[in-house]
Amino acid sequence: MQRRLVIAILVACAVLPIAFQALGQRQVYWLFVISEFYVFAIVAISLDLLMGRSGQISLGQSGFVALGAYTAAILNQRFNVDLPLGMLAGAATAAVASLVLGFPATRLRGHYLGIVTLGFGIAIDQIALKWDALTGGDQGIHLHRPALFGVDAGTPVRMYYVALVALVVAVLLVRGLTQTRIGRAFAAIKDSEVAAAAMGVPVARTKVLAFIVSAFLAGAAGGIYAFLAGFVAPEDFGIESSLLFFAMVVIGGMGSIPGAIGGAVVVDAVKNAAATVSGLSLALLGGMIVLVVLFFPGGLKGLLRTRRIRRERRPAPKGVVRQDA
Amino acid sequence: MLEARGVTVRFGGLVAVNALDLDVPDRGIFALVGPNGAGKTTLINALSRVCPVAGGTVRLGDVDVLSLPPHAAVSAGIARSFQRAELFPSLTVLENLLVGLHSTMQTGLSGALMTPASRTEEQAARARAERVLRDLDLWEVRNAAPADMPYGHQKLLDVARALVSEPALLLLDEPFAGLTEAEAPRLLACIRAAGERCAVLMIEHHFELLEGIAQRMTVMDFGQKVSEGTPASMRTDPEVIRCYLGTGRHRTAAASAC
Amino acid sequence: MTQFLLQIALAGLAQGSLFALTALGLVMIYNASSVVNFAHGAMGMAATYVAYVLIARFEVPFALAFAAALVAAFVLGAVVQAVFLARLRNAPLLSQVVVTLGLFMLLEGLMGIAFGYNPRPMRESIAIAPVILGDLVLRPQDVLQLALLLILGVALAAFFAATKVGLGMRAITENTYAARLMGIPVGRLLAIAWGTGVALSAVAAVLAAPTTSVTPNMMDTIVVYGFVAAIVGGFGSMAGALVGGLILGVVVNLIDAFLAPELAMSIVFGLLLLVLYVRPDGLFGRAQVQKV
Amino acid sequence: MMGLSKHKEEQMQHVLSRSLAVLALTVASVTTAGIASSQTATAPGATVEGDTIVFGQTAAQSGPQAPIGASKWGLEAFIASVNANGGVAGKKLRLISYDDGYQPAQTTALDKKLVYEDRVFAIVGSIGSPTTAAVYKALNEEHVPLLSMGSGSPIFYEPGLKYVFPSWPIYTTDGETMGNYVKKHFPGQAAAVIYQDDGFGKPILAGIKKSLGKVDLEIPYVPSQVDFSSAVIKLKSSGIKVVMLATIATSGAQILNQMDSLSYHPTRILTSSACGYGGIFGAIKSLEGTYCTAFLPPPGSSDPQWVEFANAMQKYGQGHPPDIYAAWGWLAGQVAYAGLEKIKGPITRDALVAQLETLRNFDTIAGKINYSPERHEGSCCQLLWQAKGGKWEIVPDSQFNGSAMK
Repeated sequence: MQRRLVIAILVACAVLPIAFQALGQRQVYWLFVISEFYVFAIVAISLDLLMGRSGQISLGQSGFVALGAYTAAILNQRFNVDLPLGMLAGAATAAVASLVLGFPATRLRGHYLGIVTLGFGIAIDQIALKWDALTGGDQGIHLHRPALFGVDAGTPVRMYYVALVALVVAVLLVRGLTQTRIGRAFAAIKDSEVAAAAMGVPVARTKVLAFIVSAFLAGAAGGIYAFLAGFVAPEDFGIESSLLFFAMVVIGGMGSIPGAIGGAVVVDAVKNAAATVSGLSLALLGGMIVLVVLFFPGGLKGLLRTRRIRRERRPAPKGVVRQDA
Repeated sequence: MLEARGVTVRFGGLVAVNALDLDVPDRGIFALVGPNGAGKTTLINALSRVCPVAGGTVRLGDVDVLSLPPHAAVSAGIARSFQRAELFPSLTVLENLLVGLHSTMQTGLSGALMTPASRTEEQAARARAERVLRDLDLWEVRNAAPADMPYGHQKLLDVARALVSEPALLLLDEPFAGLTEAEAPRLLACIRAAGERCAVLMIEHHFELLEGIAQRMTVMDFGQKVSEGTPASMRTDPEVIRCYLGTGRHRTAAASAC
Repeated sequence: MTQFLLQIALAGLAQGSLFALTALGLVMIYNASSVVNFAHGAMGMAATYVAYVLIARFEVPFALAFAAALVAAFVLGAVVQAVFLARLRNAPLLSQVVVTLGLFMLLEGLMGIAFGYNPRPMRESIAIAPVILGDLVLRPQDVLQLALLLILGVALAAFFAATKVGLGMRAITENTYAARLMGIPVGRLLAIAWGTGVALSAVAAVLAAPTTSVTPNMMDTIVVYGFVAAIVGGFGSMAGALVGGLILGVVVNLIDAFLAPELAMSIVFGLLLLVLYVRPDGLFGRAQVQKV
Repeated sequence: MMGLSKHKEEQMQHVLSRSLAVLALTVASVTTAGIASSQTATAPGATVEGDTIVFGQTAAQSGPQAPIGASKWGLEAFIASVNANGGVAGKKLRLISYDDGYQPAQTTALDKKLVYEDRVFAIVGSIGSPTTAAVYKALNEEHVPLLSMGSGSPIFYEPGLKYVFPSWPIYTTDGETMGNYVKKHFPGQAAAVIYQDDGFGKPILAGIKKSLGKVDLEIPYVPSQVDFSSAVIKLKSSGIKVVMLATIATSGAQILNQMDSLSYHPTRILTSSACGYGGIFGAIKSLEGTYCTAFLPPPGSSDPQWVEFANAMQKYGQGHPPDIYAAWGWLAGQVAYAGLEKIKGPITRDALVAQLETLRNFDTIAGKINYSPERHEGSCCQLLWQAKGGKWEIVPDSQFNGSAMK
């Protein structure tokens, strides 16, 4: 049943450009918007892997997206590097940067991480603005028309498929990871570091690994975004966008890939619908986050899965009388 | 064969375990008893590398246990359960067991790519975990969330998760605490079977229960070994009666574990 | 040169006192409830609008408007604890932190809707001409900030040491469960801790307003430095937060004067990472024992 | 029983490989069918066919940069007054304005919407340097006119951008106007520049250096900075007597207030972007005597162009004050109108560009505008205002003629 739904959605996404032919040139805009959404969904999935799956908060995810985007853009501008290589280089750069953050992060108590990643996001922004010889400062970098193995990929339809395939691959990779050893270790350290260590999970190394994988994905998304938009500038990767990714994960329901994608849909919709009034989308998303945490801890994912029994029972609290004392 | 010599654990000024010697043979069930705050859980924590040790040596076969990082205790053959079942609520019952197999597996990030090697290993691990689940009659609930199970089953799963890696030394911290009469027999059978294959060191208060299964027991108080022997001989030991059966001083219940 | 350094240090201490006030509030809330309040700056900002409206629309004297802002902040903090955080007492820490982030977005958004993003001017808190000693200028605003920080710091220390409420809060910090068993009104004390913490943020925000102007994001930079100050101070130590804030203020001003002001926050975070590499519990923090 | 789980596993693999296969097949078929390559770069709406000419605009209405979005209301007022007088070339004007929150990514998406979904005729009066920088190349390639953007950033003045028509004096002119005046009236005095470290502040700094030769102290900052104590202390203790501020409005206000509180009173010169807003005399206590570069008449001036604008704002401005931000929008409308009005025959984008390139000494609220096929630098000149008695007054002898065509 659910399997069929997934395939149906996938087929619908794949044939969408054909349906959009009817829109004539309007499809240029719509395909761009949906492609952009696919890329954001990859970032949401990457953040969900880190926050929802391994329990580490990040408020600077767009810092990794920025690193990926700038790496791809700079390589493209200077050396004419095309899309696949630019994307991988972006992903690698973000992963390396995450090492710098990740090592101290493992030694920090949970909430420090939120603050340190927040600082990372701000710093990337400031450096991109300052180091204009490399990044073009606030005037950003224009990329050449994207190419895939020598074939022009610059049409809206082709970039649409690039983004769609990237999203599907990201979903499959993350799904594969969460269903095998390392993914289970991520969940284990989120639930109980002590028990995870007792089961043989190296806690610090696994946390750093989660950080690296998450940054790699976010960086790859950044690389694709640079080619999709044809332009990167520091303003696009500020705290505001980190908060949007954060909202996607929380509203969608942490620890679930469909949740992250659903969250991305909701956040994107709210952002666009509420754009006319200053502060409205921020207030709506903030309010939704509060409501979700208070009343629907499972987020969208939890709302849609009403059939399942609610997991309310918790293990007996500390200090409860033992059977024999 | 576990050999602990002069193991000492300190918390600030408090000496929780004081120069303790302990020998555990290769097979059988061995018990740690003593009043609350005697340092039993702390000893288990020290042996499983959860808490830092101030002095002493611990050898398991040829391995210097205290030199290992916490997560390496399992691959050295030491697995443990927890006083309050410390399960992973966001994983299913089966996945909880698979985490217990973490150190026996190699698959890294390649799991994301579903390489043939990682798939073969994953299938083997699942088969192994499923066998244990079937033995313990948890097969039906393998895809449930641990929190949805009755507490007795959670404790059982906690023990099974330690067992699944087939350790040389199994450390159990009050496995029967919180269990109902109806739930206990299954766990008892499971521990008994484990004792056939490896050494089980368990903390337990229930004297009659121990008489049935434990070969030897070590009595601890104030972080020290007070007495050692078979359960039968312990019944009459005056030291044990004084401090364990509670005809002595008053104690505060708030003494913390580790 | 010494004059210059002295003046920089003075400005740094004045700015640092704002960081310290924010950090004190953060630590106060953290100590009581183990939650890092990401809505801290936004809550102080919201209270500042109370003062702003009273002054700009109703021409209330500054001191009175300031007091009203503090009351509003206290109520806001207490209500947030009682309505939102109390429900999450048994939820994972991550959920509690996430809720404060949601509140941060909600408050900034609401103020944006209500007042727009145009910066609104705020009158100086005291209208006295600066005192000039040689080349050194002593700004009354700076002196007020430092003085308030020291007075509030001492008052809080005394409050914790001497009063029943303070003792109860320390008991909660040590062990909430035991405190509840011992009949300490945990809920009420947590509300007081949150109220007081947010009021401290409001003190910083109202004092900062003449410089930053009143906008929905007026506290963003200050609260981030407040976080850093609290971490440097060991997150848990009030004295650490106070000293950490003052040090940070001077450091930021030195960076502004001698390095690159446009990279100030990046440099500060780089330094913070270094500090955490060497001392994971901050400069003044104690290592914490993990409990099983 | 063993087989059951294996079966499930295999089924999962099967589903995954099947979905991938479906995806690959569709992608392949769609691409080979040639649909993908049928997209061309020409944008729709190159000729106005109906009875309405639609302009598109992006401007921040939310977020920290929202104040400059007031430009929208000036443009709306201009369009309303043109329509009230019968429109242009027999057609009415209409504006579609979107909020991009000052984020280039948003501008990229919204301009695609304006061009392909809303089929606007031209992009008029969009606000912001980084936001416009994100789209100007694509618009030029798609042959969509980009008129009178709210920016003096040098990138828009580069030759070869056939469809891009800036109307502000290039930012270096701001700097040269300041430097020139300082050279003439404060010769030999130690001078410093505080500049925003980006594509807005740096060209102004370059202009100052060009006209002044050198400056004694340069202090960069970023817009998020709120405390300028150390910058001001540094200026003061370095004995600087003239401070030029290449800042946006909020930072400029913060710096001037900081100077006042530290009893430091040098000669101050702001840039045009920092001093045109309505509340400036309330926001800055010691504004008296401060200079400001300008290419528009001071608010409240009796300049006929300003009076016309202020009257239109009163009538059509929907309650928004006639401040400098709104005047930016008004100016954009005037530039677009100037080109449209001269078109004889069908109204096409190329006709608009052709007419704009013949514009000579066209009167706008920003003075005379000139374009030629070679140069799209519409506006040449700046002068200074000075704050006197709670309002701005034009400083005589401060006019600077920039590099524009003579």
